Amino acid sequence: MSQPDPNQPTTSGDPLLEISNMAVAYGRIEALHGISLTVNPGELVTLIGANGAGKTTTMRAISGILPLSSGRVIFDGRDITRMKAHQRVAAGIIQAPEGRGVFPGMTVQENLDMGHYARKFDSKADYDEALERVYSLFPRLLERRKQAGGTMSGGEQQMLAIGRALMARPRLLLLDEPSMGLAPMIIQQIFRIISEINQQGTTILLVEQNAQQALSRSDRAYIMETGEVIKTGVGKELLVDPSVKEAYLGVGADSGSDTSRAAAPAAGAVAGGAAGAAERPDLRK
Amino acid sequence: MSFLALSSGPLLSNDVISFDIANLGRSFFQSTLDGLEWGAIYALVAVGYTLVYGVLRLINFAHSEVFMAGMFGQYAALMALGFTPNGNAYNEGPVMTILYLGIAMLAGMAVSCVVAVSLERVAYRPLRKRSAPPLVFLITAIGASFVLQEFVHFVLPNLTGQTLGGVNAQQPIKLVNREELFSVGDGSVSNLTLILVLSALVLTGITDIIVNRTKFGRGIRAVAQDPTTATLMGVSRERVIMLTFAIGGILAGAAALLYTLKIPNGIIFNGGFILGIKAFSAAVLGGIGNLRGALLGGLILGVAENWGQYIFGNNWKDVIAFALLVLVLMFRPTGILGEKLGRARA
Amino acid sequence: MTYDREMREEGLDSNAPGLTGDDDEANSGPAPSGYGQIPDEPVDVDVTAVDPSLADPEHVAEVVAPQREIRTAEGAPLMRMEHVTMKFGGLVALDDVSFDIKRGEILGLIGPNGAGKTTCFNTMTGVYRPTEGQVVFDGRVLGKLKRNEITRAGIARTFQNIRLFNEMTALENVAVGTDARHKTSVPGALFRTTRHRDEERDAIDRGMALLEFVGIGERATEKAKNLPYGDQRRLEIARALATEPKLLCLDEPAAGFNPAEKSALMDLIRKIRDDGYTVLLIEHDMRLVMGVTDRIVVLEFGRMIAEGLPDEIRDNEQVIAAYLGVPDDESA
Amino acid sequence: MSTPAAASGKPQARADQPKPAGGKEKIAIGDRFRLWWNSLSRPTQWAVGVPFIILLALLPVVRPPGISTVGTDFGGVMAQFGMIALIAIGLNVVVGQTGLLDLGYVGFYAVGAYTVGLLTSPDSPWNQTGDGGWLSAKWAWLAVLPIAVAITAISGLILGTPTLRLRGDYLAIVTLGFGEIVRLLADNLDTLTRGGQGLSQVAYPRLGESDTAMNGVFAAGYSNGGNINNGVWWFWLSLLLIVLVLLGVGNLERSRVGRSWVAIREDEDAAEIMGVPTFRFKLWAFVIGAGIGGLSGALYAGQVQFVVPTNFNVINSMLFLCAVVLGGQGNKLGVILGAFIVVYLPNYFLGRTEFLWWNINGNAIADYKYLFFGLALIVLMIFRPQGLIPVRQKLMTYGRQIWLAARGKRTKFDDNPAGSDKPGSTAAAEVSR
Amino acid sequence: MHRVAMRGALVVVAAATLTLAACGSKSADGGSSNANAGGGGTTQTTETGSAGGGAAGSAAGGGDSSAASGGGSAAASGGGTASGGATAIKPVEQISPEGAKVEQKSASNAANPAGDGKAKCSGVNIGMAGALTGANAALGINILNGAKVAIDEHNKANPDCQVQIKQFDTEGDPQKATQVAPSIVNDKTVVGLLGPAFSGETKATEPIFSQAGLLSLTASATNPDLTKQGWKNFFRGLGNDNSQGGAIANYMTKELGYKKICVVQDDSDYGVGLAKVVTETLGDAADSSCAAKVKTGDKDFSATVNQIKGASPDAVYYAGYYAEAAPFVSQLRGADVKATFVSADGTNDPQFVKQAGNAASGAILTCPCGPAPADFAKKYQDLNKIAPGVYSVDAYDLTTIMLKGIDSGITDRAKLIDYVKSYEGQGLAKDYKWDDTGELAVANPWVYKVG
Repeated sequence: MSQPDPNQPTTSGDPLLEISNMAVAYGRIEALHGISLTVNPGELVTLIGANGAGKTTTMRAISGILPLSSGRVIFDGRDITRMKAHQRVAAGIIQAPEGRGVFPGMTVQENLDMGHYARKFDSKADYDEALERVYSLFPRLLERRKQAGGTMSGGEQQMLAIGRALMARPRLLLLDEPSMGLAPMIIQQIFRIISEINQQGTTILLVEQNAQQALSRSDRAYIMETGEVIKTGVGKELLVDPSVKEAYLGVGADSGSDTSRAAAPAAGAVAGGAAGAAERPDLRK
Repeated sequence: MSFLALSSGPLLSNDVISFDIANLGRSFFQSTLDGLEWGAIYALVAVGYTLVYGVLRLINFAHSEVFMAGMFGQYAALMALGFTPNGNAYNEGPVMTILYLGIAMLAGMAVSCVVAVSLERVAYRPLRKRSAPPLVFLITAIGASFVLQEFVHFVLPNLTGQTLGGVNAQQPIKLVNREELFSVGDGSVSNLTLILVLSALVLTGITDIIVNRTKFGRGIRAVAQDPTTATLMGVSRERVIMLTFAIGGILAGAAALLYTLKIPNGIIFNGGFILGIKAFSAAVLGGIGNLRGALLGGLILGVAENWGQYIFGNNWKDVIAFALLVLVLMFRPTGILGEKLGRARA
Repeated sequence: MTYDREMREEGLDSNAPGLTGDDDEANSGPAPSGYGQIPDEPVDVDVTAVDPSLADPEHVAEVVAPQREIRTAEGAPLMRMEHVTMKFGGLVALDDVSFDIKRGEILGLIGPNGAGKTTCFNTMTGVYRPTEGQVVFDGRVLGKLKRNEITRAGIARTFQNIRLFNEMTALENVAVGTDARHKTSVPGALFRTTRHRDEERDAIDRGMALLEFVGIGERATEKAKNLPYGDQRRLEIARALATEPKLLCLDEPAAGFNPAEKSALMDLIRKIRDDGYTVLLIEHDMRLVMGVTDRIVVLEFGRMIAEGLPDEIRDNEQVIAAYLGVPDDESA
Repeated sequence: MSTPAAASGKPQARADQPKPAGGKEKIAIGDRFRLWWNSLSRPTQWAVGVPFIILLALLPVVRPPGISTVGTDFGGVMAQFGMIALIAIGLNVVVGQTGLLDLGYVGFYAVGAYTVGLLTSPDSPWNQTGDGGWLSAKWAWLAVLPIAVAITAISGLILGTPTLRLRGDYLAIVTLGFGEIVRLLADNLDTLTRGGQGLSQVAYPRLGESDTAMNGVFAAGYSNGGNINNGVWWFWLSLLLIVLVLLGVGNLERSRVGRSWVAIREDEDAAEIMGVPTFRFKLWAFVIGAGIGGLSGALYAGQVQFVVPTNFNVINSMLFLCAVVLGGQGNKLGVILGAFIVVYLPNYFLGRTEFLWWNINGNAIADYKYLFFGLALIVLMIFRPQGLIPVRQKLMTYGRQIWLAARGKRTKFDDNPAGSDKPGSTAAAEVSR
Repeated sequence: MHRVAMRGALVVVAAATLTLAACGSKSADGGSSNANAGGGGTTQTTETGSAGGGAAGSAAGGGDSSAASGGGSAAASGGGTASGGATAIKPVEQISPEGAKVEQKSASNAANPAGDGKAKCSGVNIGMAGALTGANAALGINILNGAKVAIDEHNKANPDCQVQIKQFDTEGDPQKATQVAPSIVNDKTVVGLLGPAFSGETKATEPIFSQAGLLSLTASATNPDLTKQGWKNFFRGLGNDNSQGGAIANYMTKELGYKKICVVQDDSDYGVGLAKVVTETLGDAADSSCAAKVKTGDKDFSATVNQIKGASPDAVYYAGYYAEAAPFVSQLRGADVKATFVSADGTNDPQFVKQAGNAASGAILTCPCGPAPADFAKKYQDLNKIAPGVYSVDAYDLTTIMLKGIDSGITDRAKLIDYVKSYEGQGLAKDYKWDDTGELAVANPWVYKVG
């Protein structure tokens, strides 16, 4: 397979990743009940939903470390449903996993080098260029090059995880909850960099819990609930959709007597998201 | 000569355990040097335990038989080169001796490597696919250990027309005679001391470099530290496991040659068993999963065992080694340098 | 950190690399089935045949909660977290957390992923000892107790990822729980003393009652691993209740449930509370948490950001921000 | 170690959950046997079991030609089987029930044998059977038997207390070291044990003394002229002890003790959190297992009347483990079958020149036994790790009544309306006080 | 690719290390001449094959590595593969308990199993018990084969008296032996038993034979205790460890004039017993400061060697088996200890010479067994297709004695015991006449030398 420049989206109009009716089970518990989604070249697509909705399972299935019980995964026109995980990395799908997965006993530099384990560089120059790109995105990592991954703070680890994935020059970058456990300032920083990476041409599939940040920056989004995709649309439009809040906080039309009281803040949040900070004070009742 | 009675109650009126510390004092350097020679061998075998444990959290109980296979491998290679037992290679000069040593070591490494990798393929991989509990792995390893020993004991002699294997130790082929180079105190440093200790240092050093500085080594450490993420980075876990067994086998093969240099009469079907347990103790002593710990643990165990031998007598050697193992596991089960492959660097 | 401790924690850490971890061959076949599984015929037990009085729900409830006096002290604090800080190396997992659990209430503990809920939970159930501060339970300071002693002290828990004794039947699983209150040991069992036999009867009576109480009485003789998923969750709850706890901690009991199962679970949790137990609930599913809890504590970054009635929490801006995040301009 | 982030990896952990045992699985003969046995009622089990035990006891008396051994005395083989069966039962408590891998179990066997040897052999400085000793020659063995069991149990306690906090595979290696240390001590402490010279003329039960059997039926030379020789008597004695030990172990198994053991085996952390004092029960398992091993060692010393260290090497430990794993870890009947296979098969082939319609060299087959056992272990672990007769413990004293209530008895109970206390429903009455 | 590179690197570095070390090994000793000496040893071994020594009194089978391989099988296999150098074990002389040389009688008067050819018997057999499988099988097979030669001669000469030898395998394991013994006792056609082979199993089983009144004539169990148990049926067909140990101790001090001897023992029944006798008989000549104990299965004796080196004795007496003796003597010579190496029948095995090589030369070995006469060796070779091993001759002699008893019309066990008790005659190996306890009246061991 010829490797096109990973930083350029494929020119054809076909989706880069196409998942159809993917079902995944842990033992006898089906965690995904046949979801379908597509990611087009150059897009930033977000998968949001509450904990336990099946987002991470989706990511793991795409990366190939969980087997599908049914459905198909097509990457760049090729059926990779039965492809082994490490071969998928070689094909260009790389993931920065939930919980960062930084190798605690390796230095930052070594962790970064793990990124291109399965995707070799053609020349030293390419390697230097990629490394420089990562270090310019995350100057912090350069400072800590010799430090062991396990001793870094959560934010730094997240940067390292993303940087490591970038070292693979991914054709599809999977980011699983990059904001998890991070302070708001750091979250913003991370999301800015994610946008930047996307704008530089890398296709990204992002799983997030932090809907505000994720939806405002993504081209399209899927909302998941209990193993199913319940809604899809343009990121910024979903931000004002009441079903988002419902998916998170369990606030919706069916919550009985609470409906009237819950509906207002929900609407408020939606409005707040759309119109900015102006209407936020309404929530402070 | 004073023999002290350890205990002298009415029931223990005789000397139950006699010891003589002065004897160690008289032979302190010699016993230490002997201990270092043993330690070198233990260390190389211990690396095999440590690597496999680091990656799989599995005590490869059959590693002692991988070592034993290495002894027979290098012996067979020398026989194929036309050596006769009790002949000596060094008559042809140092260059040829080194060549022969190199060939023997390669043969030992190759055989051990093949045995280790096939062990992984045949016995362990099917269990991994079935997500078997650790106990099952250990029992399988014991079974494999039986099979390898008995193969050399009974089947190999029939296959080779009685020239290899069987109930007796092989007749020794001596490649290098022990010659004193210089002496330190009461001890004499011989050519073998240098070969053994330096080989162990160099080989564990190379392994350390491979594991800590090469791409494959990073793969191994990645799997040891976080198998799932390693897979997400494109590391094939199966390949890493195979490589780990291969490296362990290669070092065991090297250790096999060193052992036969030291003990030319040691090539026998059950010759790896006790040595294997001791090498495992060494690995635990240094911190299992830790490469440098294996070297350190091997040397410490070798020296401690030899000192003890000089104090209590030859027949207490194994007791000392096992007692050390039990004590270490009881009081510091993570060993001197701690567990975790590759963490020593961090 | 002692070896013992380290190993235990590793045992709890489902991410620990090991023999059975994920491997890249996973795609070549279906998920591995239980290793060395042997077929067993499932048999439905007629509960009333075992103990006719189990037909009466009142009686069942009576057997399940012998410590009715809990009710009398309703509202008094059962457990206090007092300025608990928990550090792992440099990482601060819990930062000065203080709250109460009152007798007879259902307290919800929520927070986004990585907020420290599990750490908090483990600190409360004695798996971890707090770096600073203390946990006071029923007038005693926890922290010097072994885990089995904590259970005897009156804290029982279920597991996020179900951890039943797979080769044991449902009834046997529950019996292990009842044994926490039993006194006889090897000599009693060996010689079948009267007291031991009484305890064994008690194990069955209470066991059956508990199974009936959580609604899986007819599955009593089935191996835990062969139970349907939902029943396994119920069995975990029954097993925890069997230890006669003062506080029942449920760790994501609804994980993997469909809406119908969730609503049944809500009923069960309420029933447990009504029977006199105090319940701590950690759950992601907000509909369930909002629907069943009396009070909610919210954690974020190891800090407690809110505490209050479900309605208050739902409208709490900080909580909404914690869950949905904030736009750039908001916090900038 | 486990950071909060790592501990929340919920989806992976759930992968441990098994699939439903759906579909038609092939049922092996061992499973069939177990299902059949479980389906019998308690009285029927006794009705089948007692004649079976009697048949087994009569086996070395009848010596059916196809079953009896050729190259060695069948009575003696059965006596050895009895001892190994005891060992397997003891080891099963440790390995099968509690899930603690003990590779040095032979150490306990040795301690038992040496206790008897040291106290009753004239070669030993601690001999108590001679002048000034407190053991009468006639009752020496029987008197020492409980002492041997107690001392072995204490040695289990001594070994277990520091080591049982270790994780499974470490424990295995420590016990292996312990087994070797015991043997090496027996060898090196030669002022006590006479080292490799061994202790001879160890006491044995002097029962059934008569003109034809001057030293009793357990004496080494006894034979009634027919098939009943001392080996058969030792077999009967071990059979009796097996039944007693089985009853004891069964009592433990069907109680909180057995439940705790299995819970520890299944999930030690969960067990502890459910209030099981895991360390204490692991120690109990170790001590009980050790005691049973010591009992078997005492039998060995009595039968052979001679103990030397070489009989207690590690390879025997592995053989014992083979018996347990082969038969089915955790299953009392299974491990006895395993012990039978381990002892009987090599002896069966010994001296045999034909098997069914093939000509064979039986001695060679017997020679290769470790090779075959090794292969068997590997194959078994891959394809049938639960052993020939897999485990299904009964962990409740009155669990049987639940079982009965579950199947086939419903009609009977339907006659008794719920809540009634009529004496007809024995099971129900017994369970519900 | 990387793996190849890696291995290449390993080799390069290893070679470099070895270069350094090999500098010290330029001065070769006389080993060169042996390297290609070739098959001279093959015939030697065959001729003196009976001198091979196995486990004379091994208690219970011992560790695997201590197993007696037996001269026979080893000689057969060894011939094709290993030169073993020009050295071999050669008989020197037979010595009295005082260590003095004993004049040999001619073997031509030895009892002949063929008899007069007119013997009549039926349903009378001889049993043989010993290790036929397992680690210690070689010794049992030597004995069995020796007995077969006698039986073969007898049956060919006496068509009306066909005696069978029934084999019973004990594996050398006492417990196994107690299982086998009842089978022997219950076989009523067995009137006499050749065996058991080892001392340990003899201790365990002799009560059974004694009770059954079955003659037990051992060709190899040499533990002195065995004749002190009051068994009326037990006769030892060779000198016990005391006679061997006492004689060699006196031989060393009186004939060879050694003043200082280190006694090293292994942990076997045999080694411990032998060392005790030797030490006692040596008296002051035994230096307690260099007395040492080693373990069966050990291959490293550095501490003991160092201890002996410090004592610089005239001789080192090793009580144990060749499996340890060979590396031990190699390491002694490697450490430049020049003291004479003296040992007994456990070491008297071609394997000792093969494994120790040059280090073995000059070693003095004793054996209660005599060398096999050439015509016996030929008959043995023809019948069994391998060369005779240790105790084959003794087994032949003892079987002959039992056959003569059967030929004289004895059909029950008690009479055969009486017959042996009063027997007096010459055999191929030695004179046979027993005292009241069942020991040979005169038991003079042979001295062999490796040269």
